[in-house]
Amino acid sequence: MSEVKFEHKIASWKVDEVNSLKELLKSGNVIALIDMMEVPSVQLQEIRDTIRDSMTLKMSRNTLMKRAIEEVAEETGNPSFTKLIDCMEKGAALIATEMNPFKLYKTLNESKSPAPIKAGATAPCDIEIKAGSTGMPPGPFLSELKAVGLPAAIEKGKIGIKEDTIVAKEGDVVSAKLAVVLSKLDIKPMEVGLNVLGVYEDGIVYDPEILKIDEDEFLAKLQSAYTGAFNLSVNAVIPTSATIETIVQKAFSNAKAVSIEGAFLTSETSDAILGKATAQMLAVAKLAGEDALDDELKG
Amino acid sequence: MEYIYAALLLNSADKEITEDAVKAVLTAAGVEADDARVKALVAALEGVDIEEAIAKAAAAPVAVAAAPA
Amino acid sequence: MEYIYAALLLNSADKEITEDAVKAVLTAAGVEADDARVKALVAALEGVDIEEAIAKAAAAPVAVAAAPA
Amino acid sequence: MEYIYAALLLNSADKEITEDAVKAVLTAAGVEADDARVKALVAALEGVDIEEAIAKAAAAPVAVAAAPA
Amino acid sequence: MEYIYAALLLNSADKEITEDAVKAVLTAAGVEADDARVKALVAALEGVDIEEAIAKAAAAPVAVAAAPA
Amino acid sequence: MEYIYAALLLNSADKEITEDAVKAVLTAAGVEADDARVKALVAALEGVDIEEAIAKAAAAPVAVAAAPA
Amino acid sequence: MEYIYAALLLNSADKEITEDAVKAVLTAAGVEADDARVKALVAALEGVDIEEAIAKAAAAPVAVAAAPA
Repeated sequence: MSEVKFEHKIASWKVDEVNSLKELLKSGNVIALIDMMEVPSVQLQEIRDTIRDSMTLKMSRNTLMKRAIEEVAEETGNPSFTKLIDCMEKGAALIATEMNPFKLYKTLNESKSPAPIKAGATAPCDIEIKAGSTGMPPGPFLSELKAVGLPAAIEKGKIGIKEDTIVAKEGDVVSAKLAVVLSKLDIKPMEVGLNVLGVYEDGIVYDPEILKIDEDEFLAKLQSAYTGAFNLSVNAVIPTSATIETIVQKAFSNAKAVSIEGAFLTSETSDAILGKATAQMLAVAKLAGEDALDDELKG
Repeated sequence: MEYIYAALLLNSADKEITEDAVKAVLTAAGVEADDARVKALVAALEGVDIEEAIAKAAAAPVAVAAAPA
Repeated sequence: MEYIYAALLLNSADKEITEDAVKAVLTAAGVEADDARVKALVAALEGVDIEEAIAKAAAAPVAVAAAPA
Repeated sequence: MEYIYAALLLNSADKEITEDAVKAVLTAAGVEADDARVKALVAALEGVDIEEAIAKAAAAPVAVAAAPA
Repeated sequence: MEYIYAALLLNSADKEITEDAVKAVLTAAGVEADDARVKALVAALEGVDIEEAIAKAAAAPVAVAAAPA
Repeated sequence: MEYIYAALLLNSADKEITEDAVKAVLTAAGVEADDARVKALVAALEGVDIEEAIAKAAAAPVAVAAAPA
Repeated sequence: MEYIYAALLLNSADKEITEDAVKAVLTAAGVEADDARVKALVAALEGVDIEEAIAKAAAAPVAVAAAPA
């Protein structure tokens, strides 16, 4: 394909827009393609405030962003950059940052906020309504609740839900009636914010799936690694400041065990050995019954 | 408790726990053996698995501070 | 444990734990008394408060500071 | 686990756990460091207090399987 | 614990745990490797089944059978 | 406990626990070895499976009489 | 474990734990003492209160997660 040429017919604002986008694309080492998810303006502003210092966000039309990416790829002699276009979908925006792609993903994920679910949307997870009072006075709301399958009744003068109920399972399409009810109950099952479609850094485009870090799993691995190291140090007697005490204790504990097992009296174990013999004597005494015991023992 | 220790001693020497045996041990220790008690002891320990009783008792006392659940 | 049993037997009978006494008790029980072991036993028990050790063992097998859940 | 060990090594030596540091350690060990994995490691560590994680692991050396009777 | 982690890193990467290898890893981490400690580490690991040593609990877990009173 | 440590040292080094061996170790440590005690040690450990004794102590279940709140 | 047993033997006999002392004990036991390991252990034990470490372990209450009956 020959190089892209801007003809005089293309609106100048588009040219400016593409140039502006190209500038953005060259401004950071890490470029992310974002889906705006129709995030409401209030939330968007909150998110912008959160990310202001660490990244630059720019929304635009997909076609213009595509053109900008292609041109930058060519200008910088970096064809792999165009792979980012493959991730494009829905309402996209671009982010330029120096942040590590994994951290970027985490940051944007954490900046998402709960939002109500719209009619016709798919439930992202099981939506459960907990039992309790809705705070609403008796009225048509009662039948609305019942219409969506909730066990509702008047309790202590207010409309209440009698037991925990799952009104929609993950993947279910939410009806208009249910959407209204959930909204009235102030239940926000959706997470809106900036959705990562793909992140480019150093010739590689990272798929969002790869960028997810399971923190619990990571923590478990860290702890397991530490414990393993601790064990190795003690078991192989490779002393470190963190394990020398345990090594000493283990050696002593072994010595104690052998001393007691062999009934070899030492100042550290005479009590335990005499105690063991006494315990054995008492155990046999129990079996011997009343008549064989003296008063002292019975005590 | 001398009587029980006598029994334990005989047991560890793989000797039969008879009235005469127990008496002999006690006497050697300078104890005036009570015939009735010796009889009762021997009778009571008849058929008793001393090894088993000893094994069960071997668990060393441990100071445990049970932390609330 | 035979040597320990012998010592505790004597202790229980309020007899002095001497090498001769221990040897006599062991022999009477049919245990082949090792002179060195008898010597070591008596020496090791010198200065040991037997009553105290016994009392510790006789008390609850596990001293638990059970904090209520 | 090499990535985790590299991180713990740096931590134990009071060095900062940066992408370059991790890469240097892995390379010295003859491991072909995967850039993505290194980045993932560093990002994951941001939300973790290693000393705290270690302390928690160290405090549970006694794994008690308390079986209610 | 740097020396231990260095060994575990090499082990995890299926590399031989030699004095040179350990030293290289430690140096890359910015640690001033103590020759004697490196030597001691390698010597201690000779003939040791590392996987086994890692898995065996050093501070023995205590199996508790908690019997409610 | 020197005597026991001497025995464990020999055992750990796969050496036989004989009176001469124990005496040599103690003497090298600057300890005035008591012949009777050395003899007693060797005799006492004759019937002991050291590995087993160590393992048993490490895994010993602790019977806890946990009083419920 | 020979190295630590040698060190504790010296400690138990109220002798100083020096590289020469440890080496002498190991050699007397017929062990080919690795100089680096001896050095590392002695260095690690410097500043460690052995009696205290032992007391800590002996008295360490076993933290039991008492399962409610």
